[in-house]
Amino acid sequence: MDFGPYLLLAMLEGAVLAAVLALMASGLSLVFGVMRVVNVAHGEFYMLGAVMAWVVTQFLAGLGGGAAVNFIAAAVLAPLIVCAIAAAADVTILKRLDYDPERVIVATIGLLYVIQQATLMGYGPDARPVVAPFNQRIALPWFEFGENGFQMYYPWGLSTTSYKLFVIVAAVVLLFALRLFMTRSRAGLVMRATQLDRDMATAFGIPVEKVYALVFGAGAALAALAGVLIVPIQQAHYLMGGDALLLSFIVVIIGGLGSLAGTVVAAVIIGMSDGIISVFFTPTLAKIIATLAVALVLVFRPQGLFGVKTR
Amino acid sequence: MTEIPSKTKTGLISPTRRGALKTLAAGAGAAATMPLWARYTSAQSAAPIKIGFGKHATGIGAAYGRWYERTSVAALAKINAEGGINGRPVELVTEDDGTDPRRAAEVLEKFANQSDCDVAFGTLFSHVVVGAAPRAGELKLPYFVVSEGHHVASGMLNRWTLQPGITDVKSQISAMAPFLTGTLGKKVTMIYPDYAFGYDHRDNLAPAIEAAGGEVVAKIAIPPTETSFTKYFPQIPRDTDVIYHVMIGPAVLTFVKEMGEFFGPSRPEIFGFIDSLEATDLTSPGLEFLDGTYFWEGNPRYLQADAPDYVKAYRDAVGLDENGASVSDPSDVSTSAHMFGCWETLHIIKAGMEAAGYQSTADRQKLVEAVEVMSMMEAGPAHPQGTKMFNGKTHQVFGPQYISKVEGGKLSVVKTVPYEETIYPDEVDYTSMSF
Amino acid sequence: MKQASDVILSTEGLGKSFDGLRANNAIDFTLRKNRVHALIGPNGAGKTTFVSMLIGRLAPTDGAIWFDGQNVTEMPAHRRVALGMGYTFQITSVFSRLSCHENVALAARRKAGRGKGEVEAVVADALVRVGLGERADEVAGDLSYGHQRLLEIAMGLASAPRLLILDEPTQGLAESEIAAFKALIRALSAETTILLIEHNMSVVMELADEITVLNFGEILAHGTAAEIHANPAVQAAYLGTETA
Amino acid sequence: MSRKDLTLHLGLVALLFALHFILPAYHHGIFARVMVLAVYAVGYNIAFGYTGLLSLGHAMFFAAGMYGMGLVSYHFGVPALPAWFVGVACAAALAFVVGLLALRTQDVSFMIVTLMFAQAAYLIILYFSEVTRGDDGFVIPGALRAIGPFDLSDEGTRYIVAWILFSTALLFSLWLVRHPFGRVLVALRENEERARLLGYDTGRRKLASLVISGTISGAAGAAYAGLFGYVGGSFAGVQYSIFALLWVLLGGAGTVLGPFIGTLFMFYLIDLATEVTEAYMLIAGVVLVLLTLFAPQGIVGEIRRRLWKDLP
Repeated sequence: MDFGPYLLLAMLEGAVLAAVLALMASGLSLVFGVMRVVNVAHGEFYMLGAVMAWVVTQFLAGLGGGAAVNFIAAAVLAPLIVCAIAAAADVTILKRLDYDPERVIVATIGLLYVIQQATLMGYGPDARPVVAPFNQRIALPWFEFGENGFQMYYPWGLSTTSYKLFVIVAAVVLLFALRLFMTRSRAGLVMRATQLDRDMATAFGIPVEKVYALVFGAGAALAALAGVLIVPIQQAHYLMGGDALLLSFIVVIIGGLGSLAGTVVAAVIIGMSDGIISVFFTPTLAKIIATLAVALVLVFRPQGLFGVKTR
Repeated sequence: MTEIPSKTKTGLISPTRRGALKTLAAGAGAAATMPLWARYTSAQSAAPIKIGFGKHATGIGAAYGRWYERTSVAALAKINAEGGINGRPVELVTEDDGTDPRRAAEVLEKFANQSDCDVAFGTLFSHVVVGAAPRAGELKLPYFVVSEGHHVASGMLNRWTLQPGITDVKSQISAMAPFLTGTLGKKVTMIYPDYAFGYDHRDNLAPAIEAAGGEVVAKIAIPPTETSFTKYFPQIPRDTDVIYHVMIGPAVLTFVKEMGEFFGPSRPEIFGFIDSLEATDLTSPGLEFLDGTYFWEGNPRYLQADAPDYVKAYRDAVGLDENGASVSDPSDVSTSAHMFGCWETLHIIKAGMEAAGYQSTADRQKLVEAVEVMSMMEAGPAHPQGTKMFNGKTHQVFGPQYISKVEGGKLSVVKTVPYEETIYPDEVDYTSMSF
Repeated sequence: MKQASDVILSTEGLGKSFDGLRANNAIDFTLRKNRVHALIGPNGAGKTTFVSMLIGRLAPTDGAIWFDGQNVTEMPAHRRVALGMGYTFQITSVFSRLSCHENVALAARRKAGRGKGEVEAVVADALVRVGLGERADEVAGDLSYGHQRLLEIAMGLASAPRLLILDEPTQGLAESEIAAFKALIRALSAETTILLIEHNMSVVMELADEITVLNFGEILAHGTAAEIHANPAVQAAYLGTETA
Repeated sequence: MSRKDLTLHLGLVALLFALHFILPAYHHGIFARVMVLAVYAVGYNIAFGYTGLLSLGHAMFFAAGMYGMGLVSYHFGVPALPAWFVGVACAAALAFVVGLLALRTQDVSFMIVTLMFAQAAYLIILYFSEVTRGDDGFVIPGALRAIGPFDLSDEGTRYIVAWILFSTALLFSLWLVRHPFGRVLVALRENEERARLLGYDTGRRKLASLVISGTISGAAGAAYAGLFGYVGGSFAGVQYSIFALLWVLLGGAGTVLGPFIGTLFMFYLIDLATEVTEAYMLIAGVVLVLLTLFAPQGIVGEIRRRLWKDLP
């Protein structure tokens, strides 16, 4: 394939990854920002979202629903279910650990195993697909100034699908909604107040415990939503959370811990560079380079690309 | 010695499928109603023979582990119904190896030292085999692997590790190469995992294709952490005639689906190893585009029209429907191309133990020697996948390979390559090594 | 810059900006040996910024710092300490999960060439001098706030610095403890130079040989206690607003 | 070093030696393996438990030892003992380079940077699969697995070699944490800024700690290759980094005995859980959560907190 079309294709793929990552990582970032804890089980909530989407669509398909209706139902129900599970975990475990950062890491590793294995037992080891509500292949044109002047043609292989474009749009809309929620709604205000100063928030009568449970649930729900969006492209599998967790960790750190805007920009950078680096190198080498690049960014800019130096 | 003794002893060679089924059902039914001690009164020792089964119950190989276990349980039910081994009942001791080499080595220790197993068996993923095999050698525990890796025949392992029930990738590839270049096209691009048996494909495909007059124009290795593939497809050279794909793990469905979306209506010929879609329903959304493409199959997933009765008996015993899925759950698709190896390996263990007069763990070496002298294994109830030839020197069996075409969401065998055409020169002589 | 022989530390045009905000500006400051020198100023005058630059916790935006004839402007903190600077934190910063003994021993062991026996002697001496001799085995975090302040000072003592910078040492101490503290500083002033950042005017007036007043990041005045007390500019800028 | 401490730790060493003669075959083999893996945990504990460096990439040091040892054996036929030293040297060198870069970051960033470096190391093993045999790994030829007349594949020799290595690592770490250098590492963990202003070059000491930690981890990896004969990419994977963290946290971070107790505990927990259910990781997960809830300092840490205050 020619270089130009190839690059466009890689960027489109990168944009899909970026969209999903941005959603998932903003959940992680929200939890870190407000609660100051690292949730290692975040990837499992993503996985649960995907699995729940399969369960919901499977159940509704049994009732005779159409693909689009089933998918919408899944997009609503799966995050709610996952949110409830996460909030329960917060109340029963994290709260009793007093949100001690180190202990939360271990406890969420435990939670990770529990969720993963429970899924293996209940759902099985297979990767299962969910039908996309719509999925047309869209061949993309390419423009070129050649000997015959300006030309438009359809290069071999340059295409995407309507569903992939939908994922990108959906993520943008959801992230805007999240931003509005955080800045405009009372609940968002309460969350940000708790983030700034927990003790002060308590003094002002904010029910911090409830806020924490909600934030943890909301963070998980964002991951689950990312899982629902990706499952028509990638299928639900009980081990899918691991790599997603790594990537969203990277995104959150690069974006500057707890900064929502930084997280989104970092997701775009990571997603895009993952796509673009793959143009120039063989797959494994591309992964090595991308990984080292992230590490070195952190080494030489430890506060993240957009974080403010704290000391 | 050219024939294994068990063939003459099995009572399942019946003229009709119904007859075979009846025999099997009757045997199993009768056996099940009798108390354990009563079933084997003729045996000198009624203590069961224990076969340690390393199962990929968790980790990346979990889908395989489930079907390996079902097949093994079915094979042992048959063997026990027919009187066990040397008149003794046979018991499966299952341990999860987590698809992890370290755990697999520990599991072998457990078999040898804790649960007093007579032999160890199972294990598909090649890194698990390579990690565990040295322990088998040190424990002097016969280790029958069902992995299809070339590690056994390459001479990397040891005298205690054998692969008599499933063919290896190198022979599979040499069987496929003439079909690829002869029928599909000369210029081949291969896409393979940068792990697991991907290396066997990488190392062996190009020579085989060149020998068959073709050329591998690109090799695209996919790292294990990858979940999306479209961005790599442009690396496929434009003049490729055939895409050769072999993928593994949970992302394979994505892989195949995205390949379809990438090419759209103008795809080259596509040939895949069914490993890419083991345990996956071919009617899954997104796989429509595979119609008209070809697959290697170790053993046909779909019941073929001309299937002999012993194949039907095998499928019924394991619980497969016509589509190669579980009879109790049509969405639970089997790993048909590999799991037959468990069935055959267990029959070979039986044959080997009976030939060696196996009594106790002290006879383990005799068992290995008895298997090493085996050669022809005729197709039949013990070998439903087809007639094979075992090479005692390399500890590797050679058997027929199937090429199937996807038609209407089903795989139909279009060509069967007999074992004779899959043989390559020996790379090792394990029989010259010490125990 | 050549320092006079009785000068241990001096700064030359020292300045620090945070995101364009000028916290310290063109500070020329001289500290003479074996004196107790107090640095005072209203809240936000830039005192902590200034001493943080002296010890090397902050890098100055411009200017230079000289310690004992050596330009230490670019030197990392630990090397300044090795040269003989000591520092106690404004906000208590002991190793709260370690014992008092271990806290002080960490400070004492730094000085090269000390054997185990000598370290023990130094630790015991330092703890006794601040009045924590009985509490050597207690975990630092279990001490009262005032005792933790004293432990800080013991750590400063044990490292036997030639210049000891005490950042608000009496903050949070009870009256009786302050009295003991004053006695301790008087005794110390014979052995070492002390730079005291202090809010408590009675402590400053009683202990300080010299006083420098900072205001808005610049030196407002410099002199003896009596001179400062009489300085109308200082009174206007500082003393008038101070409630202590 | 108090007499009581020394007695306790020498007691464990003696007990493990005595177990060599007592343990049934299966457990004998398991203890040999656990001792080697515990050395890895001991190494990790020096960085994490004592210095407060929460690394999620120690598998790369374990793997550097393992591959350093394995590759020179496999490709050049170097015998076990010199090859082991090569492995240890590789791990030390890698720890030094990684330390120089990663120690520029702190806390969560340090976690992620070490994780990324380890991930890159893992992918590099896959990428050069023609040399490393990638994910499949390779078997070290039996003839090379000997030290002089002692055959490392022999169960007895294996146990004793593992015991020697473990005892050395255990006593070294006991010595280290009692030594002034080790005390400074603890000071770094507790309050790095304070330690710096006591005049300690915290950067250099953290680097030294990481190199010691990485070297010991690599010694474990190299020993694993020699004793068990297999070198494979899975040992460089993320889960092996997490294992080290888990073992240490379970046993008690910042305790000398913790790494061994944690490794042993986790091993038998999983081994026994597999008897009960296929989803044994479910049990492991539940136990982890319970431990953080009810024994946050790990097993040995809780003993120290409740029973034996001066336990190192």
